[in-house]
Amino acid sequence: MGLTSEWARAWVALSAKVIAENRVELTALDRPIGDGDHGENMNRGFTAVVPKLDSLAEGSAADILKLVAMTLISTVGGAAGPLYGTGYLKAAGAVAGQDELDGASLVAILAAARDGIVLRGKALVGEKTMIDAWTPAVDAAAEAHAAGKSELEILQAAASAAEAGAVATEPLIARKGRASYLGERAIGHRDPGAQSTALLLRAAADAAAA
Amino acid sequence: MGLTSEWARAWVALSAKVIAENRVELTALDRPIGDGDHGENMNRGFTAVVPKLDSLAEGSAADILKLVAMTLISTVGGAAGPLYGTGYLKAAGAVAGQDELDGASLVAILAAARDGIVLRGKALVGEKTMIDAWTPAVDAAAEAHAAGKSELEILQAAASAAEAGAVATEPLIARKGRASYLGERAIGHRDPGAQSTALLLRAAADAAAA
Amino acid sequence: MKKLINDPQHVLDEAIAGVAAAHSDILTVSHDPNYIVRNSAPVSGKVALVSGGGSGHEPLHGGFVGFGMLDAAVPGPVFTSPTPDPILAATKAVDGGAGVLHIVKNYTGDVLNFETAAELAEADGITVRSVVINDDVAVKDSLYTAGRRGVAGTVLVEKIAGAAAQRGDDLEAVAAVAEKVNAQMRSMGVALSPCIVPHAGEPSFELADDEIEIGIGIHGEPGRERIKLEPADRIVDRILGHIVEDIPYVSGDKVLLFVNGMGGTPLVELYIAFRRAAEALAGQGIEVTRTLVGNYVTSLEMQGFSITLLKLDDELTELWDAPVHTSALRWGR
Amino acid sequence: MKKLINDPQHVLDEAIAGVAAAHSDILTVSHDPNYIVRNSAPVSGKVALVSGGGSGHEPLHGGFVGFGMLDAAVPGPVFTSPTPDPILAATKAVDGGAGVLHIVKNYTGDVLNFETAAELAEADGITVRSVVINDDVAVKDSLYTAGRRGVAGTVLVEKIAGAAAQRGDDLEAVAAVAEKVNAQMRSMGVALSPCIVPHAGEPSFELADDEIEIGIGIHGEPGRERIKLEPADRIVDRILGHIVEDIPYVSGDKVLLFVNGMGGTPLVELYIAFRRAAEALAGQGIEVTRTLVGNYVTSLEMQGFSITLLKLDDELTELWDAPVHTSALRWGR
Ligand SMILES: Nc1ncnc2c1ncn2[C@@H]1O[C@H](COP(=O)(O)OP(=O)(O)O)[C@@H](O)[C@H]1O
Ligand SMILES: Nc1ncnc2c1ncn2[C@@H]1O[C@H](COP(=O)(O)OP(=O)(O)O)[C@@H](O)[C@H]1O
Ligand SMILES: [Mg+2]
Ligand SMILES: [Mg+2]
Ligand SMILES: [Mg+2]
Ligand SMILES: [Mg+2]
Repeated sequence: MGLTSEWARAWVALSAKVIAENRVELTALDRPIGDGDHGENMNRGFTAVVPKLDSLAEGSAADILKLVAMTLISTVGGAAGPLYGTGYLKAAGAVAGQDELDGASLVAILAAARDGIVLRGKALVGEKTMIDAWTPAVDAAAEAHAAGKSELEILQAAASAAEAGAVATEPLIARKGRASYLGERAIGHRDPGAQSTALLLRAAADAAAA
Repeated sequence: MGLTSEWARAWVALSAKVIAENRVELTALDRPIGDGDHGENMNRGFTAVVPKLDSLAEGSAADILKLVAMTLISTVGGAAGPLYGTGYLKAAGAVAGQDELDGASLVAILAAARDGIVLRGKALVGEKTMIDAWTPAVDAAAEAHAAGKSELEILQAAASAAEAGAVATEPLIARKGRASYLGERAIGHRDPGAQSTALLLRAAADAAAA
Repeated sequence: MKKLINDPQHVLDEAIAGVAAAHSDILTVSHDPNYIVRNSAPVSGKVALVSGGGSGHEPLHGGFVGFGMLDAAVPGPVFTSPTPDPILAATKAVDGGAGVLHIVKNYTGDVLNFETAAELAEADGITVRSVVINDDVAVKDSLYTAGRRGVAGTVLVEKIAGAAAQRGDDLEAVAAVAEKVNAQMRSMGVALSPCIVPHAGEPSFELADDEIEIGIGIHGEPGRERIKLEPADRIVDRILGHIVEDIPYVSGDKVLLFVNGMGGTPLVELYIAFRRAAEALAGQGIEVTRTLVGNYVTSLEMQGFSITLLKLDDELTELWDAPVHTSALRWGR
Repeated sequence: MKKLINDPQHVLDEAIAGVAAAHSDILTVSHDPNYIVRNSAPVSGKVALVSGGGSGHEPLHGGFVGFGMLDAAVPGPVFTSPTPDPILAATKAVDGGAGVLHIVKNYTGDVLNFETAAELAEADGITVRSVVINDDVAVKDSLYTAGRRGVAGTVLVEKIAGAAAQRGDDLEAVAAVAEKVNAQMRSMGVALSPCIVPHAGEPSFELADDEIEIGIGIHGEPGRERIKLEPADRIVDRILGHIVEDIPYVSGDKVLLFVNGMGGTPLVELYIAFRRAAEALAGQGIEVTRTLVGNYVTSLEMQGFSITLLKLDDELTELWDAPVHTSALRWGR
């Protein structure tokens, strides 16, 4: 049996929690190679999501993801707002009408989110953006699904790959976003958007485990 | 035998030297209770005096003092410029036409300078200004002269009294100049103008001793 | 960090309330969503200009709302681009039927949020054109970056395109003049001290007592390189050199020379820099025919400055000289 | 201390050279002696206005030279009043036969040097009247001090008296209107950080990270008291209270509210303060009918601000609204 909209709900609630907990850290990551606001931006968005989610009594996973998308678009601002917003919007579209999410649905969610972000932001892997967390996560999820793993295992594989991907942004020179202005001076710093992606995908796995 | 114009010349040269040497200290005194420029102001003035004095080949003591007056008025600015300028101008007037300066002349120079500064600045003794150095100096000089002391001794008495007067400004509340804005917070700080007066009058004595 | 604020979360709301109180003769402020429109908006039949971006650059953009310049400004939180909602609301509020020009500084966040707003406005039947400002020569190799940033030159685009719209040019023509200004101008900035974002509470970068940062943006981002403090004239020569050789500007060109303060540098120092820049340009046969000096595109309390050159022709000169009535730039009425 | 300067000794010379390069359409700069005159000076038959004082307060005074405001500005070295020579030279340069008004901020140095210059000008057959500006309520007990200082309100006197002269009032009338403005205005300032005089190289006072200085002057002098940092609204209430009760301003009064930056405080913060001041005045029934917000009378890079209230009547309002064309204040032409 797959995951339900309850998982989507739990994921979002947990996301709001980990973003709040990591607000200062995300902003600190954004300071040396950005403009020092990523934690504030993400936290403003997820703080706005929580009460809206509470007032959405019923709703499919797609409804919940769409609510997150619209709220992030209209509250986060900066680069991360439209990028994550588009990601969640495309993710919602990928599972529209599904009451139950199986492994294939989860891979579809992740891939659609990633593709939406690429569509808007045009970032390639290795350009030191959140895509460097998303793409390994999509690949790992697809691989786990192909290997017949459970929904929980698929999400855990994605989360671990995103975390590794975030760490792996450290030696990179940025080619997109504010960090790209720094040239070689970006080397040695982790990309804040990749880090927030890793946090969000770990929350997805934890929501499935609970 | 009294002092000559050579003394006046030496006094001015020595004044320029001690002001330059104490520029930083005078400015530092002006910082807590003023605007931190007294050393700069005085040094700008005396630096301008030196070449003018050099090109004044001949000239009585009165000529030299007048030259100092005009140069200070036109280069020092701030409160100190017009005050010292008027002081030197009146001092010059007090000994106009005198080739030799005896004890009475020296007392007249000091008294005329002090009176000129009071005329312009309206400061009373005890108001924490340069007058708190000038007035004791005038009194000490007059007393020394009355006691039949030499020109050198008269100037030394004036210098010592000015120095004591400058120190004695420290516990005072200011009633004139910028320091007056500070009320009780001026207590504990020596008045920069009183200190520059003490330096100038010590230079007068040293010039007579040389 | 000491700031003249109440709660860091309320900086934007309270500041625009102050703008409303101070300039009610020129503009009206909308709260939630936050935007600023000129009192006469929408001006029927006139192309409307909307700009915006993170706050902390004041007077940009709200200070340039008014006759002959912007119809609306959309301020985001400090250094964070606004979301599409207020951009859309402002766009709707000022559309006078002749279309709306979005003037967007080239940062991923600004570009994406304005893009979304423009799509939504188009869906509502409003014609929107966008011009993306990228005057910063500090970011060299645009192929491998998000492209040159939009910095102080933005104010020149807003003024000149605003004059074109005010005289009745249509949307294509106003967009074309904005693109022309953008193409003919280059900027570069230097920081002597960093700035502190209110909610962050710490400086965006640290500079030692004898260091300056060359090629900074306007968001407290670190710059292209860090060097030892130099005399003002050398700093000016250094950044002016990069600017002049970029387009390049050549002998015989007429230019507008704009020395912009980053917020914390006293005007007296900006004039020292202006003097040197004017001197250096004259030495190269580049004629300064229009000037602007002051704090127009700032980075909170950062100490530093930028230089912008705009190559002028008769059309741009005339549009620059045209009357403007905003709180931060005003002449001719 | 980092400053965008070359040699500290050349700050004034280089800055006014920059002023000349930037504003040659408005003014002409004389070097040695240093002064700035409007291009049309002397205007025959018009009362001429001359102001001046130490540098470091830019745009005061050079930024206010031009049509409808000052005929000449005489800048001294940083924070040091000019000597009589340049004041005299400027006075002679602008006298159009109708006499000259000296606008002098109340500091011993400024008063004495202007006094000397006025005597010398009178000796040359020029009629000079002087008005001494003393709007600062921070200095309470004027019997036991050099009297209240002249601070930010100076710009209001220069604007309004300038308009009176421009419309053709005679010297007595222009002096009277200047005195009236001075009598009807009060100011008070706060510093969040000190400033650093270029040649001194150290701050004029030290403030801990959580301290502010209330009642500062405009020369980096320490103020009336030092308190813990408070939210902007409380600081505004505190100083506005001293100002309002001083004259006092009462319910029904119409006022010009002027929030002036000390140089290093970003505009966004000045608007937060403006908002609160406007709110507080409205609460007391005092009507704000004219406004000014920005860095007009500064103390180098000091962070802080001052508030000035001027009680308006129809005459002063009309003179305030009259056209002015200077580099720092311009409207109506
Ligand atoms: N073109 C892009 N494609 C994908 N991600 C991007 C792109 N540009 C920026 N990002 C991501 O956005 C993050 C910054 O987000 P945030 O700080 O909230 O916005 P801003 O840069 O506008 O302040 C970066 O760390 C990066 O991961
Ligand atoms: N009214 C006055 N009478 C006598 N001396 C005065 C008066 N006002 C100021 N002074 C003297 O001037 C000194 C300050 O000189 P200076 O710093 O050069 O000028 P400013 O105060 O204009 O910066 C004070 O220390 C004080 O001794
Ligand atoms: Mg950021
Ligand atoms: Mg002083
Ligand atoms: Mg941002
Ligand atoms: Mg001084």
